[in-house]
Amino acid sequence: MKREGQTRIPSGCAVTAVISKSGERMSGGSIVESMIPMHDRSNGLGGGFAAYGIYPEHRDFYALHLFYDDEGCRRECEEYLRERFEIVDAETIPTRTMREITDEPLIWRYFVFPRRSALRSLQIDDREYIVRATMKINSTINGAYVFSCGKNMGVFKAVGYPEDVGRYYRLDEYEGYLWTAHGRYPTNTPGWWGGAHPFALLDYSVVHNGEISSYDANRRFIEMFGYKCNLQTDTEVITYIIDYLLRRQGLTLTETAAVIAAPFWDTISHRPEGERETLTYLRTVFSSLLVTGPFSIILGFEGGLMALNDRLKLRSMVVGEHGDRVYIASEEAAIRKMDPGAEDIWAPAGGEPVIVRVKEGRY
Amino acid sequence: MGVEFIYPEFEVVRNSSRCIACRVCERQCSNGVHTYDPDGGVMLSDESKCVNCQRCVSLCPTRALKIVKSDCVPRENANWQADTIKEIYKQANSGGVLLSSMGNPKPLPVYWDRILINASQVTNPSIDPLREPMETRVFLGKKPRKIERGEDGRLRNNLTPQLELSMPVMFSAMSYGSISYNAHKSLAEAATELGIYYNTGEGGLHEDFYVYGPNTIVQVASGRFGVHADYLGAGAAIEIKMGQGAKPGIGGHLPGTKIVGDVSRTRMIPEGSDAISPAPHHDIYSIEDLRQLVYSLKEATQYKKPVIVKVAAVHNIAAIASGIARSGADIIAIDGFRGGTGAAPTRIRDNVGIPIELALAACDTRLREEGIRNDVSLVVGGSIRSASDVVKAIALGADACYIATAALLALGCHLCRTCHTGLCNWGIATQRPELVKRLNPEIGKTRLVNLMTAWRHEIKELLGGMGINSIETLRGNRLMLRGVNMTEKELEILGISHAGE
Amino acid sequence: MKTYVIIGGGVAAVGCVEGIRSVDKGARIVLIAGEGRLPYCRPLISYYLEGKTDFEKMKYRPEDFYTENSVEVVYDTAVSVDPASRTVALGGGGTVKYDAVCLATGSRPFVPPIPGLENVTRKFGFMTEEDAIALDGAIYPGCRVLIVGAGLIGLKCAEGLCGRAGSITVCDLAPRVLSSILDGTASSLMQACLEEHGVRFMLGDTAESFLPGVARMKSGVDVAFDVLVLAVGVRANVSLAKDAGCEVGRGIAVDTHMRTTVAGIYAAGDCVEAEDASGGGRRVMAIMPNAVIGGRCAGVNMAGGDGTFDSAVPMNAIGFFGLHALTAGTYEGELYEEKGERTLRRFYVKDGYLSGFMLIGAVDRAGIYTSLIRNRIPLDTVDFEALRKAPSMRGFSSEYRREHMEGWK
Amino acid sequence: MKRVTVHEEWCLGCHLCEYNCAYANSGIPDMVKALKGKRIFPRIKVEDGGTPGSVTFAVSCRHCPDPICVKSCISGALSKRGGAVTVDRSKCVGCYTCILVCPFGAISTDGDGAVLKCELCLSNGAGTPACAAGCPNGALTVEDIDIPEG
Repeated sequence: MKREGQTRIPSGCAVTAVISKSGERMSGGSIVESMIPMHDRSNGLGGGFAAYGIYPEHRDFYALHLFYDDEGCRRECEEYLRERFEIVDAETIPTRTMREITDEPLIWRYFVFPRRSALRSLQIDDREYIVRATMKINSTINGAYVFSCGKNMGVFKAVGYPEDVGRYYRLDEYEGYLWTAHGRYPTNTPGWWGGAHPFALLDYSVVHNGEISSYDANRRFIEMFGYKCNLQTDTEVITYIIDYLLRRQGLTLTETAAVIAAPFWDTISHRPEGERETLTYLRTVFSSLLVTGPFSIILGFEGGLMALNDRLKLRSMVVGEHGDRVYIASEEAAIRKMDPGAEDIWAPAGGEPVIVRVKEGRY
Repeated sequence: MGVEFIYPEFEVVRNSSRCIACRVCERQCSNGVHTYDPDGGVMLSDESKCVNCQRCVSLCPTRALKIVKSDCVPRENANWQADTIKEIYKQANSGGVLLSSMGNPKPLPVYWDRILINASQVTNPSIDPLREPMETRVFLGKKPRKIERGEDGRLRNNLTPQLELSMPVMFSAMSYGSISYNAHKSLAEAATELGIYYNTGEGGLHEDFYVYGPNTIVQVASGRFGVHADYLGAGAAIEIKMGQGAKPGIGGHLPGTKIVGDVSRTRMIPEGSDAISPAPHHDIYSIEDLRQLVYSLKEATQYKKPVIVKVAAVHNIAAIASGIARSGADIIAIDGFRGGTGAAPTRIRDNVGIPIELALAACDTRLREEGIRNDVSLVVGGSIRSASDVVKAIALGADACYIATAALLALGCHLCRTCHTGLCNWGIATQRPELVKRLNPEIGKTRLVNLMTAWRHEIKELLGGMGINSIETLRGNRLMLRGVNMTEKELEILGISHAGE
Repeated sequence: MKTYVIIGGGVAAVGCVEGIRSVDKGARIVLIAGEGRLPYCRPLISYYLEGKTDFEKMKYRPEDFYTENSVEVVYDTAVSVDPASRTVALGGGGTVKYDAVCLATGSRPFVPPIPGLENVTRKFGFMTEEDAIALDGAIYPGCRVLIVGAGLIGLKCAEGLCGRAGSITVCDLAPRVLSSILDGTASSLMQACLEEHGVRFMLGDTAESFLPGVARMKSGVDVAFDVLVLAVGVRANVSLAKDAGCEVGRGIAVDTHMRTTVAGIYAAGDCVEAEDASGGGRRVMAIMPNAVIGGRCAGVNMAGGDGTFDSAVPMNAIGFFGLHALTAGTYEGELYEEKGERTLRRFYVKDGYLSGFMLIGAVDRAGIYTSLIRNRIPLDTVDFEALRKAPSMRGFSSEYRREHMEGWK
Repeated sequence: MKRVTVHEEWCLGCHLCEYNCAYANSGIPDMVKALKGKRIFPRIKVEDGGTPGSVTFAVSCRHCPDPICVKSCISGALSKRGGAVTVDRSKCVGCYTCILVCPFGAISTDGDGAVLKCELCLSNGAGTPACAAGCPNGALTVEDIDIPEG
């Protein structure tokens, strides 16, 4: 069977997120629990989590999480890293041995910073450097796969049901102000750890439920800008689109949402003049980054999240609040599991971004 | 006679039990095939004049007529086929270059017919265009590489002029002269009503049609016929015609018999003089010359009009497209080898150029590899025959399609391929007033609008089936296509997988 | 509520009713019909003789026309009109007050004072349904019919009787048939046609006296007959108008609004004389279209509307045994002629206008010529040469067609 | 009320309207059977200069607002109802007064005595004027308009 990257694999899914607006750090135990009632939205072929604020001691360094197929490729990759990065810490990511999780790869994490000399000679910033290095490792070092490369955040994913993956990675031992989770229901994957979600680039992590119809249009466009869609998954391409729009073009989150889930022309024509022009401009310039077909995504980034549905709202997604917590999930049951007291459960409209930020200075 | 005799290609079959001798056929045949015999009270026919345009067949009120291919042919020979033999006879008779019209009729591969479209099943929903919005609007033109913000932090509109299309189809270039006033008027009015564009071709713009300027693309070709400042300013965009799919590498020739009255005035050449467009633009012998013309035209129109560069699909088309994209052009139009023409040397029409499907795929891929696909829009023509051809072209990477033959068919053309005689019985490819009036532009416009409306519905249906609700996300979405009956190489060039993969 | 009175029961009266109702839906309309019948069209009586129609079909409007238009039909005769008191006195006694009155009194046959006429028992006029019924009853197979008068009435009568009588003889003092509307050549074509069907003519000759069963002709010949029809001519009925003080010539004088010279009194139909639009001066143009249109015009003006009828033209459509003669206007000016076998087309051009025409045999689309006369179309604005050969709308300018033809673009 | 509008600019002089008219008024369901070998008496006639490029158009009754033919009809056979001037051929005596007055020459005969004219296919089963329905170039169109009664 072909794995992610060799063929395109559609899948159904479950997503969850929780964020503390005051930046209070929460144990991962709760979000792992939230996936239990949505067990049937996954099929055991992938689960994962993104956690923000978990590495305060290394907050100025990029945390690279890697899967290795074997020691050979680990050595090759580490050599690559040593040449280009200052590595302040390198370790295996602690896991639990459990019956439900098998065929583990080698799982490592490194806290790194690009060498200044390299940045100077390439005339790029450290973030771009990280992106390029990630692309390079993932496309050229056979058996090595960077699946997380942001600061003070990390992605944890595996083949298995998400609640098992959470326990496997001992997430109850981490504390973060923002957690997202994903349970996967791919239709034809042999189960490859790298193919599980969240998908992340820098501090952007995306969990996604859906199957977009615009995939190849988006992919072929975004690949013009140096991105390599190695996994051929929706989540991957959406992550790159978000990175391109937010980081490379400098759009705001709202503007980004207006590209990805652009309002219909008819809707635009009824908007007030200034807004109408902006929306028309965005649709015209970035028309190839419109995403159609069903999706509900939760984008995590340093200091906040954005949840977004496709413009027809072809996938479920609800939001609830309690105190300084905001919960988002495919199903209300997941929110209730995390916080039975959650209030004001509501369903955002198609194309309506839900943006939640942690108070400035609290993350 | 004797050795020069060539048996007529068609037979006029008249069902005498149905013919009421109303003489409509006689009155409607500009070739003089039918005559009335008052003695016998019956109609007679001279099939040697018949071109099988089907005018008489279409108007016969009792369906007493049909035109069939003559079965009086030379002895069968797979190598020396009847048409080939006839061509030899004709050339032996005349010593001349064979002329023909419309697109390449040879049985070369039509890749559209080997490409199949995807649809949603189970894992994501198809979308019903009758229930949900389904968008077909397209903007053609260069897109900025980077956004800009004003001091207030708001996005600044740094877009260069764009063409806005309600659907990704335009009427491609057909000159006034090669086609009639009424044909042009039909196209202009239909384009206006549909919110798309038609193209003047290289014949200038008749003064009556300046009112359709906002939906007009004015063409500048190697003959520069009818080109002046007002003309350039009249349209919504300017197209530089470097080549034409039906006859890559050669120019055009509109015989003096068609340069009459308004045609002569519009082209700005004397009545009766042949209008000869040179094979190349004599001020463009290289890509940097093209760049100069692009910017000359932009200067002449204060950078208010996008500039299109139209080229024929030839072997090295991807590299050519890359060059054009870097020349300052906003839109590249590529014309495939099945594209039509009012007149072309038969050998050229049938043997020069490459299929548009391969040219399109190669160009789109190349422009993406070079990261400049968003610097230009791609418009393709050269036998786009249906809504599914449009959908396949967009999925291969086109922004929009040019149609001409399909538009002419809507206007009544029966593809008899004798445009060059100027005797078009349907009032399209003629300048004879009594024939021109056979095309009532009110009817012509309605039929074009009908055709495009129908295609738009079909495009929406196909999009909805794929779970797509905006044409933008179909563009270059090659995953929506699969090939059948193709070699690995063909699939590779098209960038699609084989069906079943 | 106003009261409008119409005196006369012919087609002018019907036109008048329609004219009034087009302006005033509520007024009272009193129609005084002297013949004791609802209006019918008199020229049809010859077709009645032929059996081509019957009295039911001959009614000019169906009976419900009069109820639908609230017309009080009074079968009586008017004996006088008093413009001072605005009343009409009826023969049966009583008067009707009017706000406006229309004299549509028509015409009556002229009976010449021929000695011995009083002794002829089977003698008939040929104007009314009564006449037709009486004549119809008098005819029997083999009877010999003598018709005095070879005008429209006499000849239509002859045609109507053809095949029903033993012999038909038509005499007229004039040297040719239809002398009032045709010239010699044209007359002889029509005459020949009738002769082919057995009608015998004695022209330039007429009955000078009558003996029992015999007419002694001016030429001295005696003509034996069983049935005599007098069709010498008609006279307009003008006495009511004259007595009311209206100016009267050969007919009641009216202007283009169909007003007589006395206020409140209008007139229309065969009883009036008016200006001939073809340039023939004031004359009685006793033809059916003029009666209907004139009656309508009178009605419109009586009810306070504004109607004008200034295109009255003398014209005649007559045909015998399939040979038709259509004529219009006056025969003055330069003559253009087109002749064929049994066809004759004559056009008269005066001062750049078509003044009249006569068409025998080839009559298709004759109305196009009539319109040239009625609408006073200068011939230099049309292709008259082509039109003479064959009437067509192509002979007119495209602008003319667009302007005058409904729904023409 | 329906009206046949003539667009003379678009008339090709093909004469199809004449045949469609004759067929529609023939009462015979098959056109060949209706017209083959017969002289036709259409109520619409194409005027044709006979040379290429000459003006051609088809003339049929214009159903005038104030039709002089109706006023002139001695038998009451012609009448205008619902906007259309129609002829009751059983009442017509063939006097041809209408032919004498119609300014467009739109009334004709078939040699059978009574006159013929366009009745907008109101009573012949064609449903809509057959001349316009069969016109290949929109030179005859059917318009729905309000025609005031004459």
